[in-house]
Amino acid sequence: MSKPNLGVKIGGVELKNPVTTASGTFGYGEEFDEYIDLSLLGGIVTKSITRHERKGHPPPRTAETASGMLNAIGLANVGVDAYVRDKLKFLRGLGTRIIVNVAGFDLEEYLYVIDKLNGHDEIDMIELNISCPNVSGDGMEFSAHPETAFDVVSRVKKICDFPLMPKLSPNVSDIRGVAKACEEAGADALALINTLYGMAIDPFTWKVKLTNVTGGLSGPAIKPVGVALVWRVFNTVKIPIVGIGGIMDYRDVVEYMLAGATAVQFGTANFIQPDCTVRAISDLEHYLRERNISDINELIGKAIKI
Amino acid sequence: MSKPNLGVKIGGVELKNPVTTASGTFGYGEEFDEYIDLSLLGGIVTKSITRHERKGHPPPRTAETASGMLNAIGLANVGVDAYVRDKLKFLRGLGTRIIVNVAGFDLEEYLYVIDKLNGHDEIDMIELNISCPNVSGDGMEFSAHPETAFDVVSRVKKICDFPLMPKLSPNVSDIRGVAKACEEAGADALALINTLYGMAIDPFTWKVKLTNVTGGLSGPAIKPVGVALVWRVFNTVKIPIVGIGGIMDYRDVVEYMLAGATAVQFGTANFIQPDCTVRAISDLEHYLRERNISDINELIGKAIKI
Amino acid sequence: MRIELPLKSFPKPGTFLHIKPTREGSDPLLRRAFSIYDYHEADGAVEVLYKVFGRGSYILSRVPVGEKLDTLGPLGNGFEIPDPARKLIMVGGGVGIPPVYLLAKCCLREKIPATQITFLCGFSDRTDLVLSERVAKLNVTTEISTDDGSHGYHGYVSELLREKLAAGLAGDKTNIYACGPEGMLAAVKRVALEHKATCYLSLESIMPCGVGTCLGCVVKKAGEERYHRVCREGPVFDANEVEL
Amino acid sequence: MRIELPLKSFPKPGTFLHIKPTREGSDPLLRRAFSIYDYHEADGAVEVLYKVFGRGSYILSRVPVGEKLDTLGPLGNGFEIPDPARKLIMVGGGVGIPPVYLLAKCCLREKIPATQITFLCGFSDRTDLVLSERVAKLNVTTEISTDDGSHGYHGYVSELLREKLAAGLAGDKTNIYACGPEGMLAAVKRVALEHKATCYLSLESIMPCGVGTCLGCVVKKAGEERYHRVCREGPVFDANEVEL
Ligand SMILES: Cc1cc2nc3c(=O)[nH]c(=O)nc-3n(C[C@H](O)[C@H](O)[C@H](O)COP(=O)(O)OP(=O)(O)OC[C@H]3O[C@@H](n4cnc5c(N)ncnc54)[C@H](O)[C@@H]3O)c2cc1C
Ligand SMILES: Cc1cc2nc3c(=O)[nH]c(=O)nc-3n(C[C@H](O)[C@H](O)[C@H](O)COP(=O)(O)OP(=O)(O)OC[C@H]3O[C@@H](n4cnc5c(N)ncnc54)[C@H](O)[C@@H]3O)c2cc1C
Ligand SMILES: Cc1cc2nc3c(=O)[nH]c(=O)nc-3n(C[C@H](O)[C@H](O)[C@H](O)COP(=O)(O)O)c2cc1C
Ligand SMILES: Cc1cc2nc3c(=O)[nH]c(=O)nc-3n(C[C@H](O)[C@H](O)[C@H](O)COP(=O)(O)O)c2cc1C
Ligand code: FES
Ligand code: FES
Repeated sequence: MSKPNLGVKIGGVELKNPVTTASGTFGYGEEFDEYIDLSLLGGIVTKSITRHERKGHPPPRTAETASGMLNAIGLANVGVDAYVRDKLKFLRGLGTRIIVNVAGFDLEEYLYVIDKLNGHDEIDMIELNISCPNVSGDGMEFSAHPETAFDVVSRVKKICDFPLMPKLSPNVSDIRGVAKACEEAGADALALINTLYGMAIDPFTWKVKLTNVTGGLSGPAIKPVGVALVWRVFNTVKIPIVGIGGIMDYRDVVEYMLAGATAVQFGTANFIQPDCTVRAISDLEHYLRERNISDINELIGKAIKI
Repeated sequence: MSKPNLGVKIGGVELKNPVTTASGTFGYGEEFDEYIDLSLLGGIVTKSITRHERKGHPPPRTAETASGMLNAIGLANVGVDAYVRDKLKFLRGLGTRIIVNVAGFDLEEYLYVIDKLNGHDEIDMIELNISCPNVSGDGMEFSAHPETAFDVVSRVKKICDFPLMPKLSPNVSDIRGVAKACEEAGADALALINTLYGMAIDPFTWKVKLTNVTGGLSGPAIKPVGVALVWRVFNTVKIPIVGIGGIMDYRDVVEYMLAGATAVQFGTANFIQPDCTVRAISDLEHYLRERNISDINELIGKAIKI
Repeated sequence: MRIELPLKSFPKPGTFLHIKPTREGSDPLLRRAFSIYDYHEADGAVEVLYKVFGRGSYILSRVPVGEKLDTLGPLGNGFEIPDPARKLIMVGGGVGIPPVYLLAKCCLREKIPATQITFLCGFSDRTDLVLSERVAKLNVTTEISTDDGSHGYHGYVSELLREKLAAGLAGDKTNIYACGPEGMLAAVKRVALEHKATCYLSLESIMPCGVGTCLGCVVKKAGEERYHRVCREGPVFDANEVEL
Repeated sequence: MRIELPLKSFPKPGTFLHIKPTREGSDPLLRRAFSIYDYHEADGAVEVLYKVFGRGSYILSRVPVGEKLDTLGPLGNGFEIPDPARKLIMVGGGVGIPPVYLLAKCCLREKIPATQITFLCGFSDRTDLVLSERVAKLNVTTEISTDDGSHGYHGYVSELLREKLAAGLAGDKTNIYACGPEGMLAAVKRVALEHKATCYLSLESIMPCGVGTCLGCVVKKAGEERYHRVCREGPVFDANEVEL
C-alpha cells in the first residue's frame, strides 16, 4: 500500500501530521533539538508568553502523583519582546508549524501580546491560554464561563493576524457552553484540555508539596478526562479540535482522534521520553498501513458506540 | 502513651474513627461481612438509592485506566421500598454508623425517597448525591450550579429527619460557590469528591469501553483533585467535610485530613483490598502513637504552606 | 503458574482466584481473575494457567519464581459435580480450558467412569495447543478443533460438539460444561438447546472487585431486564439463565 | 548498581543519568536522577550508587541483574578539573558522595598528586558507611564524620571542614567540592566563605525532565529574583551563584 496520508488541517493551517507538543512541556524547542529531528513534528506549541518576563514560582514547582504530576511553574517565560527578539529566530528554520501560546491576566495583556506578535510570519497560529485567572475580573479563569470566554476570544480575534485556537480548561461545569462561546467568538480551532486543578500534601512532614500550594495535574491519570471532554466538544462545535491530556504514544493519539480530535499535543510524555513524539509519528504510519487506512483523517470522531 | 482518640464528629454524628466507605463501592455491606469486622468502621455509606428499582446499564460497565477506573453502573439499586424492607435489617445490627446515600433525577424523587426513610432510626445520616442530571431541569447535574444545589438541599433539609450531607461533584467551575450554597441551605456536612467525568476508547477495535459511552473516573489518579477541592472547600465553609477520592491507605487519610477533611471515604480501594479500611484504621492509630498525637482531630486542616 | 496457597480441601472447579499483578505503584490498578486450573493435594498448592493478553498477564508472566503474590479466593460459584448417570461433554476454548479441566479431574476423582466423559478443546490455531496438555493425560476421550484446521477437527469447537451430539451422544441424557470466549459459549448454548442437553457455562467478564460489590461484571438474565453478577452468582451459570 | 552504557570516553564528574524505574504501567511516572559514581574504561560501563528512599529507588533495587534499564544521559553540567596548584577538599554527604568520588578519581587520573586531595565523608550515623568504601581505596587523606559520633569525627561534616581549614589548609588556596543534602551544602558554603575558599556545589532537586524544559528543578540565583535550572545549568554550581 502507498504511504498513508498523515496530514491534517487545523484552522486553515496544514500540519504534516497530527503530532504536536503541548505548551510548557517543550520549552521553545531548543532543548529537544539534540534528541529529535524537530522538522518531523506536525507542529510545536511554545511555552505561554506574557507581556513581561515572569520568573515563575519558587521551588518546589512539581510533585509526582499516581500516573501523573502536579506543576506550578507560574508561567515562567521570557516575555513577548525577548520572545520575538531571541526565540522566533531559532523557530523560523525548523520546518515545522509554530504555534505560539499566549497567556494573560487581563484582557489588555492578551491584546498587548498579540499586537507584538502580529506581522511575524514565522508564526502559524496562536494558542490562547484562557485558563488563567482574570485578575482584573472576578479572579476566575477566563475559560470558566461562556461569557468571559466569549469576551476575550472575540476581542483578540478582531486584532489577531493569525488563526486563533483557544485552549480550554477542564475545570468547568459545562465545557460545551464555553466551546460554543469560543466558536461564536470566531475561534478557528479549540485545544483541550489544560491541567486539572490539584494538590498534594506529604503525610509525614505535613507540608504541601508545591510552594504555590495548588497546581495543575497532568499525565496519563487525566487521559480519560481529556478524551471525554474532546468527545463532548466534538459533538458540540464544528471547528477542529486539538486533543491534549495524558498522551504517551500512538495508541493515545488514535484514541483522541476517534473521540473527535483532528490533531493532538504531547505534554508530560516529553519529560519521560524525549523522542515520544517522533516515535508516535512512525508508529501511526505503521498503524494505518496495517489497517489499510489511506488517510488519518478517517479516524476523526469514529469511536463506535456499543 | 494512652490510646489516641480516633473519634470524629460529622454533622452531630459521632464516628468511632474517620474511616467510612464510599457509596457504590461497598454495596449494602453484606459482601464485606466475610472479609472484615464491619463494627470496626467509622461508618458505612450505602449504594445510592432511588424511588424505584434501577437495573443499571448493560455491560461493560467499567474500564481500567491509568491508576484509575471508569464506571457507568447506572445507579443500579433495589429502590427505596426494598431497601427499607430488606437492607436496613442487616445494617441495624452492625454497630457502625449507617449513612444512606440518596439519589434522584428531579426534586420530587429526592423528597419521595427521604420521606420513605424518615423515622427509621437505624439511619444515622443522609448523604445526598446531587451529582445526578436534573432531567426535569436543564439536564445538568444539580451540583453544577450554586442555585440548583441550594434549591434541592434546602427543600430536602426541610423534611429530612436526619443530618444531611450533600455529596459534591468535582466537575464544576467553582466548587466554593456550590459548597457555600449547600451550607446556606442548611447542610450539616459536605462529602467530596464524586467521580470525574471520563471516557475511554479502544484504539484497536475503535469501540468505546462503556456502553454508556462516558462514565465516572475514580481511584488514585484523582486523589490530587480530591485533596485540592477539599482544601478549597475547607477554606470556604464551616461545616465538616468528608474527603473522598483515590484513598488507598492511612497515608491518604492523613493527607485528606491535613487538607481539611474531618472524615474520609474509601471507594475503589475496597475492590483491590477488601480489608483496606480496617487496615487503615489500625495504621492510623499507630501513626498517631508514633507522633504522640493524642487526638486525630488535631490533623484537620493542618497542612503547612512552604 | 503455580501458586502456594495452602487450601485444605480440593477447590470447587469453576471457582477463580483474583490476583493483583501490580506489586509497585497503582498502575495497572485492578486485580485479574484466573480460574483454578489444578490442585495438588500433597502440598495444597493451586495452579492457574494463563495466556499473555495485555498488561496484567504480561506482568504476571515476569514475576520471578518464589515471589509473593497478592491473591484473593477461591471466589465465585463453581460447577456442581454431576449425576454419575449422565454423559458428560466438557468444552474448553483456549484459556477457557482450565476450569473445565479441573471439573473433569474432579469427576474422575468422584469415581465417575472416564468412559462417561468426552473433552473437546477448541483453538483458533495450533499456537496454544499446550493448553490442552493435561487434558490429554486425563485418559478421557479428547478431541481438538482448530478454526483454521491446522490441528485436529477443522472448524469451531461448537460445530465439533454438534457432530458429537448428532453422532449418538443422546442430548437429553447429556450434560455439557463449557468455558471460553463469549462467541463460543453462545454457539455451544445454541447447539445444546437444539439437542435438549443440559448446559452449564463458565463466563468471563471484566471484574473490578470479584466479590460482588461493584456490580461491574454483570451479565443479562435470560428473559428479563435484570442482571447476574458473574463474580458472585457465577462465573458458572445454567445456560438457560443467561443471555449471551 | 552497574549499568552497561557504552560510553566511549570518561564521563564528566558531576553529570547524572536519568533512569526510568517503572517498566510496566505509568506509576511511578517520572525518571529519577542518579549521579555517575564510577566508570570502567575497560568495557565502558557506568556505575551509580544509590540508597533506597522511596518508590523509585526501591523498584530499582529489585531490578534483576541483566535487565534492560531505560536511561538518559549523561546529563547536566559537571565539575571542571581543577588547577593542579590548588589544594582540593572533597565533601560528600551520604548519597552525595558518588559525584565527588568520581571527581577525585578524575583528578588523580589527570595526575593531580594525591597529597593535594582531602576527602571528607559525612553521615548521620554508621548505617551508610558502605557509601565511602571506594573513597577509602583512593589513597587520599580521608576522614569520616557522623552526626551521632558513632564513627569518626562527632558532628556535622561542615564542622569537620571548618576545623581542617582552621588547621592549616589555607582557604584562599583551596577549592572545595561538595554534594549532599541542601542543609549540608548551605553550611559548607558558609564555611567556605568564612575562609575565602573557592566552592563548588552539586545540588539535588526534583527533576521531572532532566533536560531543561519543564523548569521544575530550579534553584534561586544568588542576589536576583531569577532561577537556574539544576538539570541544565547545574547540577554543579559555583557556591556564589546559588541561594540555598
Ligand atoms: C472468571 C474469570 C476467569 C478467568 N480465567 C482465566 C484463565 O484461567 N486464564 C487466562 O489466561 N485468563 C483468564 N481470565 C481472563 C483474565 O482475567 C484477564 O482478563 C486476561 O488475562 C487479560 O488481562 P490482561 O491484564 O492481560 O489484559 P488487560 O490489559 O487487562 O486487557 C486486555 C484486554 O482484555 C480485556 N479484559 C480485561 N479484563 C478482562 C476480563 N476479566 N475478562 C475479559 N476481558 C478482559 C481488556 O478490556 C482488554 O481489552 C479469566 C477472567 C475471568 C473473569
Ligand atoms: C542530580 C541528582 C543526582 C542524584 N544522585 C543520586 C545518587 O547518586 N544516589 C542516590 O541515591 N540518589 C540520588 N539522587 C536522588 C534520586 O534522584 C531520588 O530522588 C531518590 O532516589 C529518591 O527517589 P525515590 O523514587 O526513591 O523516592 P520518591 O518516591 O521519588 O520520593 C521520596 C522522597 O524523595 C523526594 N524526591 C523525589 N525526587 C527527588 C529528587 N530528585 N531529589 C530530592 N528529593 C527527591 C520525594 O519528594 C519524596 O519526598 C539524585 C538526585 C539528583 C537531582
Ligand atoms: C510542567 C508543565 C508546564 C506547563 N506549562 C503550560 C503553559 O505555560 N501554558 C499552557 O497553556 N499549558 C501548560 N501546561 C499544560 C500542558 O500544555 C498540557 O495542557 C497538560 O500538561 C496536559 O497534557 P499532558 O497530560 O500530556 O501533560 C504545562 C504542563 C506541565 C506539565
Ligand atoms: C463502581 C462504582 C460505583 C459507584 N456508585 C456510586 C453511587 O451509587 N453513588 C455515589 O454517590 N457515588 C458512587 N460512586 C463514587 C464513589 O462513591 C466515590 O465518590 C468515587 O469513586 C471516588 O472515590 P474513590 O476514588 O476512592 O473510588 C461509585 C464509584 C464506583 C467506582
Ligand atoms: S466484579 Fe465486582 S461485582 Fe462482580
Ligand atoms: S528537570 Fe526539567 S528543567 Fe530541570
